[in-house]
Amino acid sequence: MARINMVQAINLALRQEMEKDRDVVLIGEDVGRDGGVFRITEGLVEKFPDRIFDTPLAESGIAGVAVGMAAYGLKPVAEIQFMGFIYACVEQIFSHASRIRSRSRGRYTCPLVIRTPYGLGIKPPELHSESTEALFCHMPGIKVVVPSSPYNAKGLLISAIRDPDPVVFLEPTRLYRLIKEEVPETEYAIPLEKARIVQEGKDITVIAWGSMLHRVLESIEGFDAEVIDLMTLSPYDEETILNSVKKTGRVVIVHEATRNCGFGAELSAFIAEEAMLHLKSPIVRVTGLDAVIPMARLEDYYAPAKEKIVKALKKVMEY
Amino acid sequence: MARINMVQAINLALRQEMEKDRDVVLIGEDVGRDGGVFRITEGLVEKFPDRIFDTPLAESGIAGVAVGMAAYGLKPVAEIQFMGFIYACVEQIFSHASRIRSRSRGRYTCPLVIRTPYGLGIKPPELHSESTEALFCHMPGIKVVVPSSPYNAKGLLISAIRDPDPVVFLEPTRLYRLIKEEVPETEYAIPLEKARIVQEGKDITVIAWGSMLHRVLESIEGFDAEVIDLMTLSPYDEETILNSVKKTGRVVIVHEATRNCGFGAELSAFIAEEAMLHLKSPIVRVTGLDAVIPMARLEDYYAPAKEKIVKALKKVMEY
Amino acid sequence: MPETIIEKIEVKRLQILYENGNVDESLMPDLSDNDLKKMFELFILARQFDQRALKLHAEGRLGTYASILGQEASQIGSAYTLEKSDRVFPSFREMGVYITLGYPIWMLFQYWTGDERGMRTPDDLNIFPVSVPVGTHTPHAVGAAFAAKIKGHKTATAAYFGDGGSSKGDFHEGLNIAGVYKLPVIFICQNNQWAISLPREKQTAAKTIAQKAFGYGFEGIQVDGNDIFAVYKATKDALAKARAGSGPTLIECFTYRMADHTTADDASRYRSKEDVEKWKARDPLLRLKLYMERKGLWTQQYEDEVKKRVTDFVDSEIKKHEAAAMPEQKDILNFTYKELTQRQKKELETL
Amino acid sequence: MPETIIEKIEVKRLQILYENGNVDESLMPDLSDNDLKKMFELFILARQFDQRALKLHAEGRLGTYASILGQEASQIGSAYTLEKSDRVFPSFREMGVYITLGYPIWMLFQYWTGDERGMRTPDDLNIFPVSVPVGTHTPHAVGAAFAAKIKGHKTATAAYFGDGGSSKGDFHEGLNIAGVYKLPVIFICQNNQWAISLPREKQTAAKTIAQKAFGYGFEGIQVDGNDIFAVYKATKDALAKARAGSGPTLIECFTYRMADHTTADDASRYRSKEDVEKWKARDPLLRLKLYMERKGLWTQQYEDEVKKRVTDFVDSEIKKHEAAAMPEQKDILNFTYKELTQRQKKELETL
Ligand SMILES: Cc1ncc(C[n+]2csc(CCOP(=O)(O)OP(=O)(O)O)c2C)c(N)n1
Ligand SMILES: Cc1ncc(C[n+]2csc(CCOP(=O)(O)OP(=O)(O)O)c2C)c(N)n1
Ligand SMILES: [Mg+2]
Ligand SMILES: [Mg+2]
Repeated sequence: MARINMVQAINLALRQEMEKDRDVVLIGEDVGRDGGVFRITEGLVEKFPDRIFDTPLAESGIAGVAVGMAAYGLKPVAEIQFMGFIYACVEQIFSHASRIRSRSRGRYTCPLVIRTPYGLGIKPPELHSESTEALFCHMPGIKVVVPSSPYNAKGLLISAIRDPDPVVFLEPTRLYRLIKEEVPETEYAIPLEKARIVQEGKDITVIAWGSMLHRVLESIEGFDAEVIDLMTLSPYDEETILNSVKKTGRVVIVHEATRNCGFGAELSAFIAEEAMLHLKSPIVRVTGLDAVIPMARLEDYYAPAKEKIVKALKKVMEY
Repeated sequence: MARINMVQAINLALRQEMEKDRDVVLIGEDVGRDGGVFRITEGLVEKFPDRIFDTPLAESGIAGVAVGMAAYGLKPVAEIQFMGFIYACVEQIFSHASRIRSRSRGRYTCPLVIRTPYGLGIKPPELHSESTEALFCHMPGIKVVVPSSPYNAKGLLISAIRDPDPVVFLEPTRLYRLIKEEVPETEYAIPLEKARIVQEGKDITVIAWGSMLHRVLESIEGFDAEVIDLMTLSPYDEETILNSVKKTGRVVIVHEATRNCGFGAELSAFIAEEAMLHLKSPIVRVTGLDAVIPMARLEDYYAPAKEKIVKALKKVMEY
Repeated sequence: MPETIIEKIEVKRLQILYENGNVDESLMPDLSDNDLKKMFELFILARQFDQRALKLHAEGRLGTYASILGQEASQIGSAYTLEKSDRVFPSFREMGVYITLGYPIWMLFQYWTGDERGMRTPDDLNIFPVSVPVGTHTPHAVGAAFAAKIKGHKTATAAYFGDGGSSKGDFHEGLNIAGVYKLPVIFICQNNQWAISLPREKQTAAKTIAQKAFGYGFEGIQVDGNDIFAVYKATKDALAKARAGSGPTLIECFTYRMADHTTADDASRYRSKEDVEKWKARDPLLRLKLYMERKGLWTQQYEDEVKKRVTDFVDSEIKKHEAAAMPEQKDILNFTYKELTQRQKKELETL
Repeated sequence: MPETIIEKIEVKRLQILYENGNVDESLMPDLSDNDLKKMFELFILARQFDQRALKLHAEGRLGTYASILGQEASQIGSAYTLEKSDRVFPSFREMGVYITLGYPIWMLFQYWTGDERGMRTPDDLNIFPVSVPVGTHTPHAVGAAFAAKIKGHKTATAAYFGDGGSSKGDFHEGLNIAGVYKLPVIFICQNNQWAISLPREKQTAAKTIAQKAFGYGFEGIQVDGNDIFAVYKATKDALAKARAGSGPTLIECFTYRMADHTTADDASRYRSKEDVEKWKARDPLLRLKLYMERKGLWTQQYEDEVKKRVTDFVDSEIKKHEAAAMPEQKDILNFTYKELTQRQKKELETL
């Protein structure tokens, strides 16, 4: 067991799955010799020269080729260099990957993983900070996973690769090198569709995922908060959420993405539908602004700051 | 004033705006001589031969070319033949159309309309029945409009064309020829970001748009329901909604799209946040299933049937 | 050498069987009498299927349908060369390909009735379900070819699409990747001169669709798509090349869509009768018949017999299709993921 | 004529200025001494800007930056031919184009600091903001050219992109539409041999990028992209053709990215020093200098003077940029739509 960061944990998961299963292959831009722009695939092409493929600059092609590979029987892991470039693949993901099982009544399937760095945090050029996970959650037939730590990144990616259906795997760039954690050398899978109670509490259920989870953890001092790391956003773990809400009666949902139709809307609507009588206060969403994500200089003002989270926690307590 | 259907009303709006403003141009597949697969543009190429352009089969190209036209100073109205093919344009819409104003700090803008037939109802082949309006609502910088009648289709489209920002205009195929209505010959604009109270009531606020509005109207007999036709989904009319909810205290939201992260989630979350104390019952969403939209034979079982809406109305009344 | 020519490209067109039934013997592929009769019978079956589908649609017994009339040589001639283990990625107007590969006829009717079960390819075939978004399945064929290459299989893949499909971004991205990795895939474009109402000249300013391949570093060839031997030969050669590891080929079958785009279309709005008339003389079946007649393989009686047999067969397939149970509501949910989600389990109870 | 050749394509390469400073007089465009000096001075300015940007980045005073080193001839030579009224659609590695067109230098620094205000093009220029998603802005240039044609303006448009950009679906869809409507647009590909770590040979199997144009029914030409006269001539000719209504042209500038992909990249991971060394001898500035020296237009003293002037100028632009006020938080909301939405008005209060 070693203390490693998320980049290393993902690399380890890929390596172990490739060792174990010859059908796992990687494709994407710069994933070979360069090791990917975040070095996620570093050293892998040397180990698996016949199963890692640098592609031309063509995101829809990457996704489409991965669909064809998956239908043939491989388990491709495709990298989209930044989530801002995944929009080019939406047709392949929504019109094909998500429907091949249904369209062929199970004769063909699409065991495909699309990995992509996501979210704010590295002050890059435009379109390198997207966090539009809600788009993918709205499409049945796709699973959406967001890790929040080196440990769960490894276990979730292993599950995603083994999953018989297409998974969009969103890696918070802000967390890539921020945290080191003990990660077992042995392979382990963390089941999808299962949320994780990061910390128990009795007054407020705070739901977050990815990098916002850490901002939540920095904000809850002085509150008796139960913190849920959703991990799999679609399909999400209704049971764990409801059990917590029934206990606490107060809910704050925190995400980085823009408010309108963000994933927080779904959670809020769901909880209110199912646990209204248990609620002691309105559910509060703390989210990014309703605006185009700004470039580096204004980036810090877009996503929920600690103060905003604290304010929301106070609000639900004082209601 | 004549009784016309929605196809004719949209055609009339296009004709009148093209007569009035030489900068309005139409592009899309089969929009010229053929008049479009739904005959929306019938007769227009004969009147405006230099401003209507059949394009090659290339949705991203259509959207991208329209962005360039808009940036130059035209007001293009692009047709995507069915909403199922708009996924190919998502990169152009999300990475460009929605951001050009922000990216250039107002030097360039994108007064563009993308029209597309949407929703279930005509039992067509696969991918001709999409209703993923929520995707577009999640992207700041885009407006999303859904008409529900010939009268408002005309007035809303005129506003969309005149709007200085990009508008995705979703036309419910089910309604194209279903209803005839008196539509004034004179041009008139129905403001965006304004909902319409279709019928006043005091017990339940029912919110819908497009074709589901009509199913709602068929389902409310025996209930004292206030029915809101949202018309503009993004940005939506918070005020009208809240005023109604404060009066009725009960809310049912009906949409055809899949439940998870559908637009109903946003409305539900918003209302609960802002008007929790006024609610006498949980907000209920009546939606499409969490499943890939089936083909014709099972199509009728996907979207909310009348019985499901009635059941929801009863549920909120009996709570 | 200030202004130099650094690349020369020649685009070829192949023709073997002429309208009068003559063939170019030097190019004629090796086809037994039995092959010729099989091809002829597939022709009759494909036409019969097509006519019956149109009729069922007119009677309200079938959904929107896209006729293949006029394009049978392109479809049968190419599919005839494919192995059952090859992976085939059709668009929506390829019923002749399905039929040639032995896909159950009743399931095709089932599909066009709007029933996903019709696209559950039998286990011994490797034909992919219809791809509705035009041109977007070309990368799938590339991916399958990539997979075959990775696994060391001798499998080739084939993507079918139209002239319209060649304008889509995915066509470009897919073909380019296939070129870079020299993948065992063939791209079969049925250039039927129309994409709904858009004539071929407005689809692209390129003189041929075939020449687009050279932009991806591999060969494209145009064949007379109403000449079943030319289509057969070009496809067979391309498949051999693919299996030999020499990379992809684009084949443009120059043909014509004789019918409306689909049953929802009215082609008289945008094209003239004369245009269609011109192509009647180029009927792909007619010239095959003339050739076979000369070889003593065709007689009116033979044709009548085949027609009778095929008609009875299609009748029984329609019966089989119409006798099949309706699909079940729960299947809407059941095929979304391998397992039902927490929410779907609850939804199942509401159906 | 069973197997006939139905289309022949020849791809040309243009070169005028050689590494030794000689020119091919028969092709040499008409450039005054003043033009030559302007070009030289733009070269010095572009290099100075580039070096300073890299330095500022190293000091933490600028964000991720993409160097143009080695590509100046492609950028200056082409932009030099554009009118201020022409619409220019750059990718992210075109600072030489912005500079040649007279874009304020301090605003370029501002932009690379991560500040949208740097992309608010001054009213007298028509250069579009940087497009980050590679290749996706080609249809914008096509749309603007379409608009100019519809409005009857003599405006042309130009799209700049790299070898990587040529693989994107939008490149294909845009160029194809431009071909069909014969639009007044030029496509300038700076083939700098790399797309981050992907070498040109793996980007496409086509021998040249230029030949892709023939798939869209118009001409493509390759020029030595380190030869400012060849770039200038090809662009000028293409612009004249565009303005004359004779349609688009694709120009492949064959050049080399001398620096890392961006400041976030480390090119030593994937390419050899020798590869880069080879290209040093082909430096586009060197050969311009040799030519000008022979014409008596270049002396070391002249160069020193220009350098001093340019350095001072860039210094003052950096000061101007760093003295400018920080952007305001409310501008995050203000530029989303023309008017604030109901919700944005409330959000504004929380900032
Ligand atoms: C991406 C996409 N856009 C639009 C359509 C609607 N549509 C169906 S077929 C067709 C024309 C296709 O033309 P072509 O590729 O030549 O095939 P053909 O119909 O001639 O067989 C169109 C526009 C579609 N199915 N997919
Ligand atoms: C659509 C898209 N995919 C990926 C990226 C990340 N990226 C930035 S530049 C680049 C390579 C571009 O290569 P090329 O087009 O040759 O331009 P060059 O960098 O050589 O100037 C990549 C992959 C991007 N910006 N946009
Ligand atoms: Mg066609
Ligand atoms: Mg490059």
